[in-house]
Amino acid sequence: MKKLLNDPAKFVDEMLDGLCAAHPEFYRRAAPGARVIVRADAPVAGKVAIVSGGGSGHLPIFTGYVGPGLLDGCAIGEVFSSPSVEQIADAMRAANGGAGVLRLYGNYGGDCMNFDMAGEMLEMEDIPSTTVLLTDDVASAKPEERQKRRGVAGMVYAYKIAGAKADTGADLTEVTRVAQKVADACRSVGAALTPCTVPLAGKPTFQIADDEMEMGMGIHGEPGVWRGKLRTADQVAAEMMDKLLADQPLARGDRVSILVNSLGATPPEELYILYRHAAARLKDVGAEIVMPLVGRYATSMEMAGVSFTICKLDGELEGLLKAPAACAFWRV
Amino acid sequence: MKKLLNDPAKFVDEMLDGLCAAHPEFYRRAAPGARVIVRADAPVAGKVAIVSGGGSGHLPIFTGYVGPGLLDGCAIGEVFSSPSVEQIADAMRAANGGAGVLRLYGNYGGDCMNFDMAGEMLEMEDIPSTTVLLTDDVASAKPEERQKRRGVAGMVYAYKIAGAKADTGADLTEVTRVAQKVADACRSVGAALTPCTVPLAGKPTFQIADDEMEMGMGIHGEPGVWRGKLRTADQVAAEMMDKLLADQPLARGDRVSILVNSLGATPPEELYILYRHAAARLKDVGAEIVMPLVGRYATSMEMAGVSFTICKLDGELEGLLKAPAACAFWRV
Amino acid sequence: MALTTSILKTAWTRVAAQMDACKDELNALDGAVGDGDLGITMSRGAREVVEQLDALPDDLGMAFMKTAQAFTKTSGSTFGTLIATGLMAAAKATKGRTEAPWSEMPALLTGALDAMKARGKAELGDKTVLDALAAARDAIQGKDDPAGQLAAAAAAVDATLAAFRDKPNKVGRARIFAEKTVGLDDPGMVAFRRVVDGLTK
Amino acid sequence: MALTTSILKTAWTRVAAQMDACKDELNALDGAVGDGDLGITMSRGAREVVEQLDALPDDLGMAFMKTAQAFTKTSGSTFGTLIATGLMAAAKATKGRTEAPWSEMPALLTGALDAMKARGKAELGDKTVLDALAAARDAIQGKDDPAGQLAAAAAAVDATLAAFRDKPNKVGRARIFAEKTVGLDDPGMVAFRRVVDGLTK
Ligand SMILES: Nc1ncnc2c1ncn2[C@@H]1O[C@H](COP(=O)(O)OP(=O)(O)O)[C@@H](O)[C@H]1O
Ligand SMILES: Nc1ncnc2c1ncn2[C@@H]1O[C@H](COP(=O)(O)OP(=O)(O)O)[C@@H](O)[C@H]1O
Ligand SMILES: [Mg+2]
Ligand SMILES: [Mg+2]
Ligand SMILES: [Mg+2]
Ligand SMILES: [Mg+2]
Repeated sequence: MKKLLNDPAKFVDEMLDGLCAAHPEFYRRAAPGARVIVRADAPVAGKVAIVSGGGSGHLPIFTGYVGPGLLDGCAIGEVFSSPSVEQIADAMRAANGGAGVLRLYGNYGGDCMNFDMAGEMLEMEDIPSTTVLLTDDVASAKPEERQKRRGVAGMVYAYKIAGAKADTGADLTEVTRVAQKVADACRSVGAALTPCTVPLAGKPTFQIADDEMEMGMGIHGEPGVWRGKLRTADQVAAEMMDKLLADQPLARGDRVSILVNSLGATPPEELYILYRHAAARLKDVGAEIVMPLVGRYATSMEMAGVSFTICKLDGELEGLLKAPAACAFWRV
Repeated sequence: MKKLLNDPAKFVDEMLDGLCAAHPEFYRRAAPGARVIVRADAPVAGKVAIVSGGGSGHLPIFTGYVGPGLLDGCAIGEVFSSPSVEQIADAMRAANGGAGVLRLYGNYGGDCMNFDMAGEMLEMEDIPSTTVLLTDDVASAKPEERQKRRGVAGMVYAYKIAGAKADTGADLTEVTRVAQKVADACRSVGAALTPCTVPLAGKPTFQIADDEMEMGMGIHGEPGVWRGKLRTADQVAAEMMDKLLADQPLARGDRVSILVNSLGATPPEELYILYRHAAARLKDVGAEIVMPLVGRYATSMEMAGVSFTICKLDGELEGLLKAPAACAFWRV
Repeated sequence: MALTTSILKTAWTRVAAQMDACKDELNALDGAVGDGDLGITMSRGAREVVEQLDALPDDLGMAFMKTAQAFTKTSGSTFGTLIATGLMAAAKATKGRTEAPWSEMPALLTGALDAMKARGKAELGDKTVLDALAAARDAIQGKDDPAGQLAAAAAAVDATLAAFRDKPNKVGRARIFAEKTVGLDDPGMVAFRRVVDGLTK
Repeated sequence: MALTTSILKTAWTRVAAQMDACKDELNALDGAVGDGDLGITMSRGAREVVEQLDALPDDLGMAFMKTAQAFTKTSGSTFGTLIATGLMAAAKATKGRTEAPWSEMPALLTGALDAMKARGKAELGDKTVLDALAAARDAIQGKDDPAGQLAAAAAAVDATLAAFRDKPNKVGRARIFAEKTVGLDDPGMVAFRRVVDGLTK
């Protein structure tokens, strides 16, 4: 395991120490030592709070997106493991500004159970909350079973757009409606070239040959659509665009944002080569690209690979996407 | 070579195609197909232009930092190779707004020759220009031979601060003075865990055992201070801080910015673990941290490793560091 | 005799010791097809319950609730949350009472099972702890002494382990290694079997 | 007889052909201790000069300047810039003339050498093309026929290659592999040797 770390058991806590020390203007622990991060100025009175969370190892997802115009709080688990019910409940309590809480996170078994249970706990404390699940990974289930799909980088659009809606002073019902609308408008697909290593496990999440890639693989190494020889950037981009456009066809004049995302080790140079192809394809279809994102927005530590997310916009979503927002990893 | 690319010979051009397509609000080619990028609104009349450049494969360095409050133009070479004299001259011509050009780049043999020669060419065209070289890598030469040191991530501070100075309307002499002051105030050191692969070469830049790291290694694989077993994050951070503080001692009350930079594959989680140690050390010394930077600011594609840069500030530099600036990779 | 908070305390002390003892075994089982934390989840959760023992109220429902919270606090992993869910169901069923007759055990298990099914959205037959729980519940039907119940449960879980060994896991982390799980025991079932062991001692 | 633009044209045509022929050899030499682009630098540069041949003016200085620009345009690598630097020095020395006597060759080489030293900040003895150039310049001293000059230069460069073979490279990319370069010929010296070959044909 070639990583710069100390005791693997302290990986998450030391990471959060550093994060909060570097950016106190954005991040604050809800309680000393807690794996619960809230906005520096949380709770924001009268604003609907948006809370997310999940396993560590995906920065900027999840914790990185805490900040004005984005998330109010986040519960952080061990690497690739769900946070505890207690942590989620604490994040919701600390983020709640009196207008209720939207739980906005990705569809993974453990996370769903724990967020649901935390929601039930908060209900007993008379804090109303709602759920919106991201299920954007088209490779993880057929369209008929959309609700079974994993949530991946689509989260970035959901945070941004729901966060902007909450900033307008909208109530929980309205923020939830908009969040669900983004979730419905996002489609993602990824391709992995290498695994990564969970510090406590000390060994790679999967094995793959030196000349192989896997199309549609999940961010923790969940099996994809095919495994085979490494293809060219244009071939990979073309196949990913095919999958996205088959699942959510676009017509001339449609407005979309696209996120070309590195899973970690893949450098921006390769992302721009991929973007070039994806943008040309969208132009062919006649779709207009709004605020494209190219970079590391949702990762699996040092995994090499890429994901594409297309978020189809209407006037409401586009306006909210462009609204100001800030965190240590992203500024709009 | 596990990369998402097409023809390795087209790596740089396709990368620039994608970069300009994704961010037309920041980047524009000086001429169709040219490996010369200038600000979208270049030349800015009456403003001193800052031009940099160097080999590809270091995004956001160099090209990524073209934008308001940063660079005006950039000449881009093959991966890890200097741009041609002609490209540098073209970048200077296209960036020049009539107030002269500062050539601000890192101390590497080929780059120096080519920037010097381009400067001489522009002189013949009556465009005045000056040079400031970054020589921040303390591992690359003894303090007595500071001028022989390589330029690494200190460039980020130089771009930011000189860029802000140029934005004030200062003349070429003043911008050059400030740029030299930042260059003098920066010290960096890096440690590499893995090599990277230059697409055209197709093989890793160096060999290193699975349990080894190299302290002080250069970003193209230039030999460092020692090679040995991988150490813990705290040990690595401590040694890097020792080296930086030995070269530029800090006293109680000094104000500094620190950049904890990933060489590429090393994820932000590890950077924050390292930052935690570095910040504690600066606190021990009594130095005040201003605007710390943690992330991927100067890379070598998919190389794993880290660098620390300390920039010692006075009132002038601190004010300029905090001034607004924007590019696709960084916003202040 | 009936289940009381006092019996709950003895039971958890035993279970905690047993979980410490089989921590590595459970981690290894889970590590083969998952993230290898099941032993940690169980031993940390049980230890946290033991920490709270002195504070357990006589109200059986409240006592169950406290044990449930010990698991929601110490683990974010599936098994911890499922156990907490099951214990909370028992808490609701026994709220306001200081004892529950042994004959009520099948009903309590059924309540826990239903809550856990709803929480985890898994079905019987998916090769999870649910199958072992269901088999145990069926086996103790009609028995009203703890020793007899435990013996019947142990035998039923053993039979369930054997019956599922050559089937693939259909939910959870292990699902993605479906083929690899054929021939392997489900870690959650084994964990439940070890709990029964601990109670029997 | 003297050096004229017309002779320059013949010379570059030969050199370009020779550079195409030894492109792989030079790439491989440079690849062992550098980035493996020396053959590309030379063949691309020479080809670009050949493209410009029809446009070469009779003014020898202007003609040299055009050949220099062919190298600043086609390569960012050290060798391309050094060649351009040397050619520019020759351009300055011959500006306004349509011919230069062969006896002026040592002086032109010295001018080029000085400019290249200043540009690359390397010293004689660092095991670079400069050592080969200096040796050639010394060897043709006093000779004023091109054939004799080329033969003397070839022998001198061969001797220089031999003399430096077992020393380490002290500048450029190869410097970082210093120990590895012992026993190897400096790629830049070999490139210059091949240019002499091309001119001799
Ligand atoms: N959805 C589910 N419903 C019921 N039981 C489940 C479910 N998912 C997993 N399990 C059980 O939990 C065990 C794994 O628990 P644990 O190691 O805590 O999971 P993880 O670490 O993947 O969150 C499995 O062996 C299985 O018995
Ligand atoms: N500073 C220098 N001064 C003179 N000659 C140099 C210098 N650096 C390198 N060389 C010569 O250039 C050759 C390498 O040229 P080239 O392959 O173009 O370099 P790079 O690709 O590293 O820029 C070396 O073999 C050496 O002869
Ligand atoms: Mg597990
Ligand atoms: Mg787990
Ligand atoms: Mg070379
Ligand atoms: Mg080169």
